Amino acid sequence: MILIQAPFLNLQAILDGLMIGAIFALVAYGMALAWGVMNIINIAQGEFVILGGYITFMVYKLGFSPFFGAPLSFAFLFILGFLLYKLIVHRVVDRDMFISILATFGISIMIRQIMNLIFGSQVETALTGLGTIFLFDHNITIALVKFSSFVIAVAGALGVIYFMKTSKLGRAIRATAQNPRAARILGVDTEKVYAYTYAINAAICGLAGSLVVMTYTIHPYMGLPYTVRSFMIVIVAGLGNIPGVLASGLGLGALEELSAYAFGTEYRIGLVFLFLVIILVYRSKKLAKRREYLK
Amino acid sequence: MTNILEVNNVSKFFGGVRANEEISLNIKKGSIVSLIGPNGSGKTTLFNSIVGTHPIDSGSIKFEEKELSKMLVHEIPPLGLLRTFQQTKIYGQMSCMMNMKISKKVSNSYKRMFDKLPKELDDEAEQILSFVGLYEKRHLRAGELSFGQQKLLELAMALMNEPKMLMLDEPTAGINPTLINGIIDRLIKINDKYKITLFVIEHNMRVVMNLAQHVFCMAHGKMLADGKPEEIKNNKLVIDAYLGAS
Amino acid sequence: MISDKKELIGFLILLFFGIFAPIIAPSYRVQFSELWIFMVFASTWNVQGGKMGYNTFGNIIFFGLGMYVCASTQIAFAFNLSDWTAAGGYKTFVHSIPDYFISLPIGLLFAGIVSTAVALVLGSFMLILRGHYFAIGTLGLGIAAGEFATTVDIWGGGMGMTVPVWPKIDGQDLELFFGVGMDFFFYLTFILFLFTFFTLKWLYSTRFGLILTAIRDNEDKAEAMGIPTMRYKVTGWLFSAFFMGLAGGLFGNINGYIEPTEVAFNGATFGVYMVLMTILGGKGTLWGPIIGAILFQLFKEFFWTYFLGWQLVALGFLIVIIVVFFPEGIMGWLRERRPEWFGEIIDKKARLAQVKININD
Amino acid sequence: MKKIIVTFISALALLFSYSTLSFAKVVGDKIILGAAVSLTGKYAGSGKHTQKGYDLGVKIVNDNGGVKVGGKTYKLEVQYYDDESDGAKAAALAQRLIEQDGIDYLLGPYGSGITVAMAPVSEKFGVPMVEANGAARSLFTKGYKYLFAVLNSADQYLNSAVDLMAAKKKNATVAMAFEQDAFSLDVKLGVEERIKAHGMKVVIDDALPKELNDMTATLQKVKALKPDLLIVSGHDKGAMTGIKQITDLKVDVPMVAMTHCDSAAINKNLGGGGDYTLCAAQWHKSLSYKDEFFGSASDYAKTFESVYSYDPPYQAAESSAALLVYKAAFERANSFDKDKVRDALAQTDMMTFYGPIKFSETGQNLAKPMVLFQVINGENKVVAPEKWAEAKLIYPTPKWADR
Repeated sequence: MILIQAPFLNLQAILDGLMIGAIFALVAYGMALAWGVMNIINIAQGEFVILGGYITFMVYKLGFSPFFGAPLSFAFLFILGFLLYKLIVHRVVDRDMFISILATFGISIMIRQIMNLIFGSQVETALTGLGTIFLFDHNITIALVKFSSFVIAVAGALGVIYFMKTSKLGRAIRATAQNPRAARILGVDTEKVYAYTYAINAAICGLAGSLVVMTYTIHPYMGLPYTVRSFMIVIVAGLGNIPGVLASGLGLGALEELSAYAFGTEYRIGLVFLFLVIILVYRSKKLAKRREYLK
Repeated sequence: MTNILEVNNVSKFFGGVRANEEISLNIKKGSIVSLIGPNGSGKTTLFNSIVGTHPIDSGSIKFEEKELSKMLVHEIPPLGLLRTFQQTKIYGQMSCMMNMKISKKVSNSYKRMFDKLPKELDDEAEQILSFVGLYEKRHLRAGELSFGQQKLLELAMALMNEPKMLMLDEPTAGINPTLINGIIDRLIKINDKYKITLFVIEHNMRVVMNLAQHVFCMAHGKMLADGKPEEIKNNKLVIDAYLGAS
Repeated sequence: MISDKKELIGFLILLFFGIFAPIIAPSYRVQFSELWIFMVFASTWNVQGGKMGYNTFGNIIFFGLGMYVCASTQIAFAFNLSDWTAAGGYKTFVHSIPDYFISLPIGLLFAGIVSTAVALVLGSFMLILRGHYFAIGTLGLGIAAGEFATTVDIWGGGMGMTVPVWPKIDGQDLELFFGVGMDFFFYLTFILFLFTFFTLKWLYSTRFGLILTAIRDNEDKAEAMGIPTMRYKVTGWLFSAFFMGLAGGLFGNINGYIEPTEVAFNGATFGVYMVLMTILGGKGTLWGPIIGAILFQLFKEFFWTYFLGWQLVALGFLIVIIVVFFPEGIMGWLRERRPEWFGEIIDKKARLAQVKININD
Repeated sequence: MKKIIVTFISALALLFSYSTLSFAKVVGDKIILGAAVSLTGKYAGSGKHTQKGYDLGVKIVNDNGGVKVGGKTYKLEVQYYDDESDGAKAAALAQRLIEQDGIDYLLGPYGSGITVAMAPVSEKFGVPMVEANGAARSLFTKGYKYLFAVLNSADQYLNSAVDLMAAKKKNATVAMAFEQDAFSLDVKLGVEERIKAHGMKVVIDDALPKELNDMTATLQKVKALKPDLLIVSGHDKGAMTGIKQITDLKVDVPMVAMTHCDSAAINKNLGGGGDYTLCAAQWHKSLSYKDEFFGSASDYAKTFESVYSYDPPYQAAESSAALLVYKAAFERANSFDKDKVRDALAQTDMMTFYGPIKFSETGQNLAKPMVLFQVINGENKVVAPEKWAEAKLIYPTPKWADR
């Protein structure tokens, strides 16, 4: 059991986990936003991430540092999200949630294929040329790129939260989340709010994506795991519990890394999904004692 | 006459809120009893507690000597205790007849699970539908009925189940006033024809006066008073409660 | 068994294709077999998604499971399974004709039984979940199943495993009175479809069927009327699982090669197709899924042929169109147009009867 | 129910509209080959190399007088379908090519898993399939009669890397990370044999998932256990992710060996990170093979680059070679009867720019050895086998501190 042979690896695993977890948390936060405000589950989440990755990759290909790509991805996905809302999503917002799941699933397929047709499906990655830091005489290794992406992710999340708290739009969004009808009566243009919410969600994913392409690798068909991870994170945290989302995002990251060390990377995805099911069942079992169920 | 339902010191808390506190009441077999009280006084919560929608925090609920408080929702109706809802609950996508036929009481044993529905059910269902005055709408999707008609349908479904005791949550709410007398007559008929004990939450005092033989009044989750309709009508506390509330 | 005239026509058409397709369009046997299997997909998904209102992405589990169970039973009947799968098999194994035809039904039977058993276990806790939680929960379950199947060595892990091939007599495919392997499985799939169709038709005509609908329309009310909904939900799942298991077993044999994430537990394609087909045709009806399956198969073939490279974009677009503009499907649309076809009538002449009843009341 | 009837009529209509537009195996002066390659899905990257390889092969053959059968010259043409990197779909498409489009000669898809799924079909219908990208050895153990592979089977890919290691250091320690798919697991089988033969010790044996984009866990273990040799096989994404993260984490391993380095172009994409990596390849442009169509291997590379403007990975080269094999077979058979063609294919014994091609009983090309090249400042230089070595193996890989 390697984790016992080399105790430092545990710390290493947790660090790596937190750094990848930050990205999960960012994506999950986007999903929580769309879910909480518009009551839709956006299956296209993962595809937004990958697309964001490709935007940054393009910037990198043009010879700039991928860090310039991050804001660009953010902006581009914001616009795309807005358009998608106006074209498709607004038709499914007040419908049964399953409809929205399927509709966004359709969107995700389209995005995936179009990415494949535009960018090709080679595996791509963007190099930042950042170095590596060693701690405890080379027992702990931290790639600077990971660390910086961790910082950016956290900063991004906090930034959006701050925006939600202070800005006028942010307040409108929060009002709508609590009670759309009341908000409408108080003169909030919920249509507009929805549009911006979806756009912001997409933009957040775009940011996350540009971090993914810097830290890991992307190709058009790597979206789904991000979607399901973020769904799981939201479930674990509970809707509308933003700090919870960030926390459980980091937690999931750490858990995955540890499991990868313990059982080998192959079980990683499987474990994520299994964990999702276990969480769901556990929570509803608890509710069932009170003769209620997850709503 | 024996008590069909006995509620002893039932309390239910939602977080800090005292929805029901130390509620006790007995209902005699075959009687028509009404439960009144200002909005939010915990009437519906009490109904929910009785039929097991949520577990109660303390106290006991006995229906014909059987303890209900530990039973699950679906275990109680077979005993013969049924309730209707304030916000009507019906099977919207199915025709009224289907709604009726499903409501027929059948044992849930795996053996009976896959029975065909016997023909004579149609007849019975039509009888009861015509009894509540929905006969000609019987083939429409229940969801297409008006709110009042849905209330009637729910009542009819309940009758189909042949309960010993029926708990009605505001049966006349949202029903065209001209029909209300009809409802009252029918409820009384139900009571003496089918020998069904009625326990009715009602706001409309006129209905209460004409219907109930005994009245309980709740306020702020407590049992305020009970007695003959006339007594309750002139009971100081009750009047204050209502005025205080309204 | 089939009373309604329109139903009869539809059924006769199906029967016609079921029997004569290999003769009139021999080169389309594959698509037709696939079509029958798709109909089974859609019809069984409809038991949850349509009738019961529980949108599952998990039925694919039983499909994949059935595929593996059937194949491994067929193999284990004649040989040592681990030899067969070990490193893709160095020796070549060939079933003798009797072995093949004895092991196939046994395999299918096992496929059905095991899937059903698994459904019982899964259902007893998954069906506590409601609404989209159930949907996503089952989605997770489906993907997890595929991922873990890649780690089962006896099934060849990520390498997948091959299925016994149609027996040959000195190099020539064995000819049965109605043709070679393809036709054989074509007819098997058709029979499976008929089996499913009539079972479900019967099921929907019973009290059980009604109660499923009741659960969809208002589960709380059903409970309040004294129906133990959990029991009915689980039983409903058992039906779907059984037929999905059989379908899996057959598909494995038709495909000739089983691989965890691409063939068996392929939630991204089959798992979603079955939902689309049902919605396209109309949830909650007996014929909706069948019509949906036919249309969907036509679309799919069309895209493959004329949208090379773009076919999935087209598919995604189709999905969006369907769910956004036809969430009620074709049957739903019909119901709007022709309620009387579905017996929704205001029965005026019966007023007299009503009066009569009131009098003798 | 009117709807149903309408549906069925339209169904019928479409059905027969299909059969009218379905191809024959030979129309006019065209010989039509069928292929299902991955244009979408997780293998689409390599799948496109394959398609380009085929197209280039077709182009060159047609430009050089086409195929002469019965004194008449024919042009080659390929009808493609997209298997979406999905075995089930590939099998269905193969059936479709044969049954509906009347194709009598198949070209292989990309990837072992998918070839494994398609082979039974070509076998069932007795349609010859010349495949250039399915290396799983299970393909050659099932006694398939109609399957011909121009490439070496997967279990030979990285053996020479292990041998090199053994030559450098007695009982070295090895770390392995293999994707869970037909190809990589076969590579693993071969490697494990060599490891046993040399009495080496395996310290890490990780399995990689199919949707792989993070190998940190494996690499951190490598850091901790310091093996002498790290072997990674996971198609392009394995190579990309591996090198990328080795670079980020500054993992020092004396020898790193991989597959799919050149299709992932790790020598270009990763800014020197890929240097010193050993890569298994079916073919390399520096090899001294020749034929009269493409000229030498390096000529092929030039032609390819002039058309598609990037260096041909071996996936493209082997695919083009498949077309040469078909041309030769048709001319030898001097007929379009698929069984005659099949027999002609079986007798294939020719030299191409891609290397000698001679099929064994099981349809495997045993004449051509694998090559192993090392990335040396951005250039792929063959280091083994000796016969073609254009550079000397650099061992051990310099420490990151000194790079």
